[in-house]
Amino acid sequence: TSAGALSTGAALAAGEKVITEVQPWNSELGDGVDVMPYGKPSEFEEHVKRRTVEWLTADPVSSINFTPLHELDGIITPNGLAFERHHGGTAHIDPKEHRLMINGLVDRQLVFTMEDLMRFPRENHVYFLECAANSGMEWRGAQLNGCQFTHGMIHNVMYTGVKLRTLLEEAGVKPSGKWLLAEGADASGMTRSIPMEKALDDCLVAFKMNGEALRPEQGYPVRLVVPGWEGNMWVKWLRRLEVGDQPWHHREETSKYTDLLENGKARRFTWEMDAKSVITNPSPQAPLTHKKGPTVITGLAWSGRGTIPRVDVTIDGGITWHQARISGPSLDKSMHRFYFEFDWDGKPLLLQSRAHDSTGYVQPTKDQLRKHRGVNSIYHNNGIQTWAIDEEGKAENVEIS
Amino acid sequence: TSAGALSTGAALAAGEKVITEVQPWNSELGDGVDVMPYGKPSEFEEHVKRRTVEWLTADPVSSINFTPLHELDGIITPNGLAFERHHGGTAHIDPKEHRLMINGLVDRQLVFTMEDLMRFPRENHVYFLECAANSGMEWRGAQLNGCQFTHGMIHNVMYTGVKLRTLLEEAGVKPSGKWLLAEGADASGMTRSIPMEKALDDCLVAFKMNGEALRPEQGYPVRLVVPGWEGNMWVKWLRRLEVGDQPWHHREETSKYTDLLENGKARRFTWEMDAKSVITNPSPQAPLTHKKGPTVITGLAWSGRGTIPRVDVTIDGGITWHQARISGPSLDKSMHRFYFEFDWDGKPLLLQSRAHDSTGYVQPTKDQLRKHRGVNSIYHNNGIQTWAIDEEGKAENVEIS
Amino acid sequence: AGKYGLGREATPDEVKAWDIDVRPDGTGLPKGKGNVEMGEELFIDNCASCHGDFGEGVDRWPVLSGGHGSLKDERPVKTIGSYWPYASTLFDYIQRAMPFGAAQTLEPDEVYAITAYLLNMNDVVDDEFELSDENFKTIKLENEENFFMDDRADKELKEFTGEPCMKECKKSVEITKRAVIVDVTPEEGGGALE
Amino acid sequence: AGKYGLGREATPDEVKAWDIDVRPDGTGLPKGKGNVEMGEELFIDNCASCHGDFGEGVDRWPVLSGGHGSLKDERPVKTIGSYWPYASTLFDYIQRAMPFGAAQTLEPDEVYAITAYLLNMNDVVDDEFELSDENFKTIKLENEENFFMDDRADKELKEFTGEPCMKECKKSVEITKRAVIVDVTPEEGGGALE
Ligand code: HEC
Ligand code: HEC
Ligand SMILES: [Ca+2]
Ligand SMILES: [Ca+2]
Ligand SMILES: [Ca+2]
Ligand SMILES: [Ca+2]
Ligand SMILES: [Ca+2]
Ligand SMILES: [Ca+2]
Ligand SMILES: [Co+2]
Ligand SMILES: [Co+2]
Repeated sequence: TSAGALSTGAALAAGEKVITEVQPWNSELGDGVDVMPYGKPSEFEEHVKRRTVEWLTADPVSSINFTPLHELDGIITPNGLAFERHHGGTAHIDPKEHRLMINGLVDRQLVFTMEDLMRFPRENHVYFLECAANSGMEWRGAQLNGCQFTHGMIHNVMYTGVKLRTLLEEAGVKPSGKWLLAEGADASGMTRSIPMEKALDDCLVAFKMNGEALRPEQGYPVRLVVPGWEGNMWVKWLRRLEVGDQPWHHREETSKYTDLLENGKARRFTWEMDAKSVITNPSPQAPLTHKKGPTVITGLAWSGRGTIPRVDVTIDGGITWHQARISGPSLDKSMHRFYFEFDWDGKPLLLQSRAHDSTGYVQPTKDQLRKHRGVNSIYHNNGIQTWAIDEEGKAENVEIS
Repeated sequence: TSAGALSTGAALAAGEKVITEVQPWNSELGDGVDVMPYGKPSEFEEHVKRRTVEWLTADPVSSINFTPLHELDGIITPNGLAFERHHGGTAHIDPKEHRLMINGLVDRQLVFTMEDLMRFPRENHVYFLECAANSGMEWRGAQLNGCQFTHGMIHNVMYTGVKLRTLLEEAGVKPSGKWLLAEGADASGMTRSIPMEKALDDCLVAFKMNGEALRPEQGYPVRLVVPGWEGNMWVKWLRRLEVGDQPWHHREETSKYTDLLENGKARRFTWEMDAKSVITNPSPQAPLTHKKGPTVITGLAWSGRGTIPRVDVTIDGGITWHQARISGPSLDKSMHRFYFEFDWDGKPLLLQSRAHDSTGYVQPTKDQLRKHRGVNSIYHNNGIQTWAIDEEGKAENVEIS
Repeated sequence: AGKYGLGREATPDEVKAWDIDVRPDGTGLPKGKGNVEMGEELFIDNCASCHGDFGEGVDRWPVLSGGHGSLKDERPVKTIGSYWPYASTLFDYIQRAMPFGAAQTLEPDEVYAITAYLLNMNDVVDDEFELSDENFKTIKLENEENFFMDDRADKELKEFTGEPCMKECKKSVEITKRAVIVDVTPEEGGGALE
Repeated sequence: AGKYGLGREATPDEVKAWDIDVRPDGTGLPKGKGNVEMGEELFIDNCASCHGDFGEGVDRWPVLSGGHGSLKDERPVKTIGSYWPYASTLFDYIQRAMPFGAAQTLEPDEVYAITAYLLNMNDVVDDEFELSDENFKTIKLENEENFFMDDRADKELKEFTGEPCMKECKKSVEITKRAVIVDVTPEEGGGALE
């Protein structure tokens, strides 16, 4: 049953050459410590990369690429693989030239340099950032064959930053200040309205991800972190925070990021990300490559409303469910990694996972969502994902009865 | 007091040009999502890199480089910056050609491919890996001017792997099996003896770090994780595990990694890493660049024996101590991030941090350690570090009375 | 000063330079005006290469006009005219982000003119209309009333909460939709797809 | 089979190929022999460029001989003869890791001979000595007894445990040692050092 199984007879007694013969790497020197001042993945991992779907947009400069979830494990997304979404391309900004302004309904309109920001108290939190459009191509039915494409608009990193509240208090929010406009310095001038309650709760003005400086495509030198809320609000290249008494209803909260229902009406300000999960392995890009026998199913679960105390997994299309095992830290508004191990009999499987969050919410089926929302709402598709596995271990994105 | 402070008069009314004039990145398109399938840091972060100290060894192929702790925040070390130590250079091994053998006092001597390993249940844990020689150059007194050099032989990542116990049980350890030899596939053929109790406790056979495949310099495709114990035991490019009834006393546990005391006798098998901490900012490579006023001190603390419930900080060379604030997850045998914010009066400072671990152990001074060990033990220097800050904010590695 | 006394006061010119956002109540509109005719010319010169002469869209670039009454259709066409709730959004967005690749290069009068033109293309104003900071608030878009505040808490959360079935939840199960038949996944998808 | 039945049994040849480790009790030694004279020639050809003709070390490459009685000195010289507890370590390490850059290319007889030579250079055996798997266990190194099991738990942990002083812990404080005076930090150290 093993990929390393030997043929019988002489070969078996002799063994595999990679063992019985000294290999170059067992004998010859490798690279010195001066070769790679900033390291990169192995040459054998070149297939592990962000991928885009060209037909989604007119131009790669205002587009998206996807995290290769099927190649990852644990809960941390490496910075080099965190999906990208931007509306005017990745801005490359010299931190010395960057400023953050607070204006509007405050006692003092302020300008901060990056050095100023580094003098406020900081916090560290692991949070997921999910684009509201993640799985948006799947509203009408199974479409993209790979969890990178169906679920890869998400990343989960440790952010370091200053509490937004600290900065707002430094400026002094006037009693009439009920909303905040966050604005980016990139060519899209990204703006979103955020209610003051959230701004004063758990938002961060972050300059580090996974320990190091934000990556340019993630808003270097500074971005907003809006835990549990849709990724579009996490304004990158953050340059301005305006306090106001009403929301702004800008393009990204009217034309986009509003959820059109079947009756022609549209939900606005759908900020929270509902609990969701996906099996990352096996999945269409990562089929089972072994025959029957011990098999690991693994995946990710998260909720914009808290932690994930439980994930259920089915291998028979939902006739019977099993509680999965969660391994790794269970942190608020962070990805959780789950596993379900079983003995595969080699017959076709229908795999699904179902997240439960700490509010008691249970991830719905896609049809349950469609009943409420129709199929034209684009955003917030957190329905249960199904992978069909055939006898050869190949996986396909399907929907089931 | 701000680096962005304006000069007076007309310039002040007009403001800074980076604000009053539209900058290229506010207007022109940046990079598309197809430009960087695997991302990298900003061009403005090129100084954030691993550095080596050339005079330490004869050749960079058997040498060390150091994590730039003074450039990082939070508790996660990005993979590209995790320090490197190898004895025959970084081996580049095709995972398809890699095998892991278990032999010796077991019921079945087994060979696993990487695919076989992926079929066992996995776990995720954030652990620090510290080289026993970290701070080893500081035994006789303050020597290297920068926490990258004094404390940078450490990294802290989320590892994903199979429990070593699971693999050993699969082979079936015989009752006489009390020790384990772990061996690497690189040109140094690295070996270390590990007592069976630890092997069956919390060790992992890991293939992922921070979500993605191990980096080549960290043992790709598979390494041993020996939580809380000295980094040399975390055998990289792991190819063999032999179960025996006695330790092997190989080169890395006799000639090296034994601690010579003043009386000429030497401790062997000093596996556990004692609790330790260091202020990463300010520090010689990261001075204070602002004048007096609000100032953030931050640093890292860790213990091979558990968590860090408390860190104390002094700014006056130990006359008065303050409890620092810990922010971010407090995980077993993982780095902890602490902060101490204060209002700097612009006068010289003597900064120290002192870690307390969950066993009640308190990080000792360097002189306390020297009393027990002399100055020739090379390894396990976990003494309290002092940085002297002058009126200009410059920092120097010193020792104090 | 605030608790920390960090940062510095923004100057009036600095606030003016960056405080360009516009709200539905007209807050933030710069002084200025522009009519449909001027807007047409500006649009053809600066915008039509992507959005089409009439805002109908070129290739996959965004469609800016049409789609009236299509929101309940199987394939709704969501444009300024058919979907957007407020005209202020249009002014604000053109001013901050368009033309794509040359953002923040238009003068206020130009933004008024182009906005007027796009409102005209969307049957909101007539051919002779001149838009200005003074009459801006008279513009109402037809779909405004169809937006409502997120009601998932009332409509969905309760239904989606509670202990789900774990055993014998269905008699049988069948595949109803397949991605392979749709076949729109990028070929270079990695893993077994290659 | 184990619980999972994963992996496969290693073949005898595979175990033989990789199971090259040697222990102080002689377990793992291959059959073979080699004397000091043969070892000298092999060492000069394969090892001396780094370690010197007599194991005295070239440049910063490791010193393999000398240092007897230096372990209590201010600058101890830790070599095979002065520090290492077991000769098996030497055989094992040469066999697995040397020569640097051509590991695992020496035959067992060659490893015996080179080991004999290095023992001779360290005054452990005389010039005529021939080392073999049979007499290996007779070799004892002088420093073996000076190694003892980690005793930090007894010697240090208790002393380093307990509530430390937080206030008025000293009357005054002075700098006693400075890194800047030593000046061995790489110039390109980043930050303010440049
Ligand atoms: C080179 C192509 C290009 C040009 C020229 C261009 N645009 Fe656009 N326009 C885009 C793209 C791309 C988007 C979507 C950007 C995004 O992803 O956020 C867009 C979005 C828009 C939108 C929002 C559409 C919606 O439904 O949300 C409006 C309105 C708009 N453009 C108006 C204009 C105007 C007015 C001009 C000229 C002054 C202009 N555009 C010039 C490419 C272009
Ligand atoms: C090209 C240089 C080079 C050559 C040739 C070389 N060595 Fe080494 N040797 C080294 C280095 C470098 C180390 C330390 C490796 C490490 O960092 O683990 C070393 C370590 C050793 C040690 C351990 C020293 C100690 O104190 O732990 C022994 C013993 C040794 N070599 C013996 C040999 C023998 C025998 C040969 C020839 C068969 C040989 N070496 C050839 C470079 C060399
Ligand atoms: Ca405003
Ligand atoms: Ca016309
Ligand atoms: Ca196809
Ligand atoms: Ca053996
Ligand atoms: Ca001679
Ligand atoms: Ca110097
Ligand atoms: Co939404
Ligand atoms: Co040790």
